[in-house]
Amino acid sequence: MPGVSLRIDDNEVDASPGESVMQAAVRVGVKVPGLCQMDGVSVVGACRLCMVEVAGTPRPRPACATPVAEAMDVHTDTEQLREHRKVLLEMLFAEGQHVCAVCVANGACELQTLAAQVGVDHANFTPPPSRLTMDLSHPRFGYDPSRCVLCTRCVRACAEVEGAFTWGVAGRGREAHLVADLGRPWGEAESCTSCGKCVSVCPTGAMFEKGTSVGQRRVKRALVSTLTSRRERESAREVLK
Amino acid sequence: MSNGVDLFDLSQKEREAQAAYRRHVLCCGSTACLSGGAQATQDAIEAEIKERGLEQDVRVVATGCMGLCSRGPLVKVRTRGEDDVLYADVDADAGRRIVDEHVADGQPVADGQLSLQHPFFARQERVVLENMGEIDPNRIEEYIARGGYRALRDAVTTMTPAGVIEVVQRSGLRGRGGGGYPAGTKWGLLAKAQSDHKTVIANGDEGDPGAYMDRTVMEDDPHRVLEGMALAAYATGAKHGYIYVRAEYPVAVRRLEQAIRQAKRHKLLGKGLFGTEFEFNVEIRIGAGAFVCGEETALMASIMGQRGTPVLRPPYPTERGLWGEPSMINNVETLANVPTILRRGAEWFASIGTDTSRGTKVFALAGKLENTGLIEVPMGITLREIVEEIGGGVAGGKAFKAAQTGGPSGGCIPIKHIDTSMDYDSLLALGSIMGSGGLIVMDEDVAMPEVARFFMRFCMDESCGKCLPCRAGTFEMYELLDAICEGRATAANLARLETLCDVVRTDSLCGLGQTAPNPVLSTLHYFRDEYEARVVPDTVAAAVAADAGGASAHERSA
Amino acid sequence: MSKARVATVWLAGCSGCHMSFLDLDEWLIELSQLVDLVYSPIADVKAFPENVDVTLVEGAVANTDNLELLKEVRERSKVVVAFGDCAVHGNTSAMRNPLGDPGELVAEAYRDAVTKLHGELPNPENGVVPALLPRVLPAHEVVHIDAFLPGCPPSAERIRIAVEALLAGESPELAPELRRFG
Amino acid sequence: MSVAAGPGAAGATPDRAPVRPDDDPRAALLEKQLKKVRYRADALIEVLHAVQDIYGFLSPEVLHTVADELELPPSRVLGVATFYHLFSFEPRGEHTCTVCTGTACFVKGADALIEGVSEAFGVAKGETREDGKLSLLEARCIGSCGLAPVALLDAAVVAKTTPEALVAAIRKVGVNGEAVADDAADATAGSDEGGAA
Repeated sequence: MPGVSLRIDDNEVDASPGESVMQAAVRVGVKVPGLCQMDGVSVVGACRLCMVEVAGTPRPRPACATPVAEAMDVHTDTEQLREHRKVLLEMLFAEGQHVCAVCVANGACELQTLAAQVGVDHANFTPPPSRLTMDLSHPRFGYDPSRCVLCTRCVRACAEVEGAFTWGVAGRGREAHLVADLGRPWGEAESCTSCGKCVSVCPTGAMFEKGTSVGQRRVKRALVSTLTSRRERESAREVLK
Repeated sequence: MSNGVDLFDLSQKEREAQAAYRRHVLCCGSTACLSGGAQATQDAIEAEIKERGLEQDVRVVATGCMGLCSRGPLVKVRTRGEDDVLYADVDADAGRRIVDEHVADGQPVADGQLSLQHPFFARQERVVLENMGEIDPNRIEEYIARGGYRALRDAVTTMTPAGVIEVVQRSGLRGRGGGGYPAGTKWGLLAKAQSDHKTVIANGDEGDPGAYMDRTVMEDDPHRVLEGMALAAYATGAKHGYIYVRAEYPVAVRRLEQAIRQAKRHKLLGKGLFGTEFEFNVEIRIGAGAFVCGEETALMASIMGQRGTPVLRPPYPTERGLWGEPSMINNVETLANVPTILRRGAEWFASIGTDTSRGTKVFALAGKLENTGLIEVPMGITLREIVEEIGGGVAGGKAFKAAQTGGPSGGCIPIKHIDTSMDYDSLLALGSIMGSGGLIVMDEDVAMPEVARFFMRFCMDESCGKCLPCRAGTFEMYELLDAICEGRATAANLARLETLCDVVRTDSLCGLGQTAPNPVLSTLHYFRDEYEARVVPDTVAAAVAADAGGASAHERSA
Repeated sequence: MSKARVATVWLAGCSGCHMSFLDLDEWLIELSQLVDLVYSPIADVKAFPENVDVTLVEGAVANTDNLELLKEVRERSKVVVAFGDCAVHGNTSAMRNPLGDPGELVAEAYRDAVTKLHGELPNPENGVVPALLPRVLPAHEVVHIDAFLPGCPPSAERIRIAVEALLAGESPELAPELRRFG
Repeated sequence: MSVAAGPGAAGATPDRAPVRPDDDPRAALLEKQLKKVRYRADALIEVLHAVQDIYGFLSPEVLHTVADELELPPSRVLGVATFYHLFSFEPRGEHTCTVCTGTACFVKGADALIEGVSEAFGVAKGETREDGKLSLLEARCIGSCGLAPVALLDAAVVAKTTPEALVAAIRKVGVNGEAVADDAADATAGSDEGGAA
């Protein structure tokens, strides 16, 4: 398949058609910030942190959901983008109760790292009422909605990779929140297979393994992307056999 | 009925039947008049006519909206060879009196008459609303008698699909849902798409709070919507259509369901229409209370029984839409223009309006005016003409302050721009939008930051919650606007509000978020002094914040 | 050159930030050549003095005493720094906010719980304990803050970089890895 | 069925609403509606409308039944049900006063209507009074902008109204003042139910 070439922050990049700008950027060492994007699950373009400027388009576009095109001229780190990312992250903090000091994911949190990178050095926390109750009903895992950033990685991993559809989003707007099955405690969700994929993909400490304390998050976020890429590779091999 | 000749017969028969009556009493049976007691009025009129034994001579019709909703119930008496006489505020007693004096004795009642030469009526130009107040929306015969379905018959039997698109393109018709995208171009995109499962969708999810144009068209002239859809389907190669209607409009749903049954019975929907291969069916889908479903991709998700959350475009619906197949979404009013355009020609339509905004626009004229109701005017009319002539000026002798168009996605037009031309581009230049047709007039008593807060509250409540800027941004903007309105915001808060406007407008995923800051930006642009007058020094704000325990979500440092 | 007048205050926090400050070890000796510590929980000074150049504020604003002191600090200091996560965003001190009315929390702890502390409620009226604010506030919600020094606690390294910059009259620029919350 | 909660599991769980018509006449109505849409998953919103019509609100038990019957994951059913504002998860009051808060009504004082009713009857916006007599709701826009401000009292439109007039109209259908003061008044004014229609 003929490739396309484009420019990302003054780097010449060769990419394959169908690749996203974000994927192409990573290959030349340009890391576009993002929270909802995750290899191995579908793209939703919802967190808007990976917005990039593409010459000739009226407004920034999400790098995760924008396919590469020939002669595209992409800028990922302009002053406006930096300023907007900072505001977006401040808003994300204001939605929850992201107290890093007492979080399983302290030191291994994508939100924490992004905030430091982008320069968010203070914030306010005002979680909506639907985010207050911690769910510790599952024997192995816990869920703290006040740390949820609604990236829906867990929803997608549960549906697309595990096929259980346990997690869903209920409510809307600021009241949008995760639910297991019909909004019952997680431990009572009949559809849950306790596979832990949701916990592994969580960018923050919203989903965690029980028995882990501050800064002790162990699960690898790459689990789901490894599974899906392995599945693709190996099933291709099966076909050849 | 299998061909056009029968259609013509039916039309002829209906006209003859109507002509047999000497007088017609047209009672407005629209939702607005009904809520003002129109049913009791009509019942009284019918009883009185029966009592006097006039049934053979006089026909009573419950029609659709006559427009001047603030003066309902409205009753029109039509007599062969005479000018129509319109009565306003007709209660049951007044209705009986109209029968006694006017219908029976030919002496129009002096009280309660409204001149049809009144600018409210005289300044209008009716295309979409041409049948309103004239026909009984429950009867397909009346629609047909006024030329209905003729455009469809002629298109299907004598024109190519490309020919139909060409006419729509040449007419200059633009989408009436708000964006103003050229309808012919959109139709062309769907026509080009390759699929046996294309769909046309009529968007009747009229979400702008303060607008009821589409509702009225669906309720009071449902066949017009069906004919417009069928024309779109023929032109684009779609076999299936959906009408997505707000659940808040149960009458519209009932009338459309009935219209679909009637059209099927008369072989105007279904297979092998007009003796050709053309086939088209329509289904109704009902919303459940979500403004965001007016957005194309959210609307399609809702039709498929899912959460109405928008998805990224491209791909556009005309490439990949409902069930993954090419689909096209047109606003109800856009589609309602089409039968008339086909019947009267692209040139006729293009002669109305301005160079870039052809045709008419229906507005729901509301707010602090003498006359409020539903109006249809040629685009290019000035706001002043609408407010002062059609609307009869601001009520109670107060001063005009601003008019809001485009609802929560739009902006306000202040007095200094009252002579602006009402067309897509002029409104955009003023920082507002045409929108779907809500036009709310505000007088001197209305505080603009409170208007902005009202719309932001709406956007916050209606945000779907999928993308961060809209979900969190509308909340934070609402909190800031509330702080401003309640006198506990600082200059830094105002600056933060402007920053948020920029971020939410630029970074949101769909139109709801991208346009949510518009009412703030627009009122800030024209009425900044009202915001600044409410801003307080840091020390005052700190004291308030401490007393309330910092109940507001805003930050105080710049 | 006269020495800079520096103060540190301790609002609603665990004193961990001050402990971290003490971790500056021998640099503290150098610092003492440059500054006069005019007010601090580790210095025996009763009232917050006038004309302070730099004040580091540890802790969130949780009660009326915190509120009064912070206002005083702002009035009497040229530069006010939010020192550590509690001052920066409320942190653990603010975790009571979603639970609502602090009166109920106090009643639960002092009167209603099985393992109650006293059996009677602390009474702010008698002036011994300050009244709790309805909501715990980060410092910037009460007064203007000139610089933020995140961390729970901020490491000695961060503190040194920040203080050095402030004494040089500059706004502290922390590298990304040094401005992480938590 | 695509979810873990298969038909076997359904029988074992006590909190499903009865689906057999002989258990509950309302179940027969629901079943009829499900048949009408041919158990198609994409008809979920119509089915939820039907459930609300039949039962008055969406209970977890009925939602479970709907999920089973349409073969949809329960999380998706709840997601849809909670997305749309017209669906209610608790029973509505005997009478419902819905104040239109569209722009035209806002400009003409919808806030005062809500406040007036709220104060006169002791019921918060969006809620049902404790005695179940009255729910006070908001509607986005009921499309009667020419008659602003308007409210719906049960199914009847109260047009160009004022707080006083609306309060009087609500009293007329048989709702008394504050819920607490109701006991005494009940004996005299309990017979006028449903008078609005």
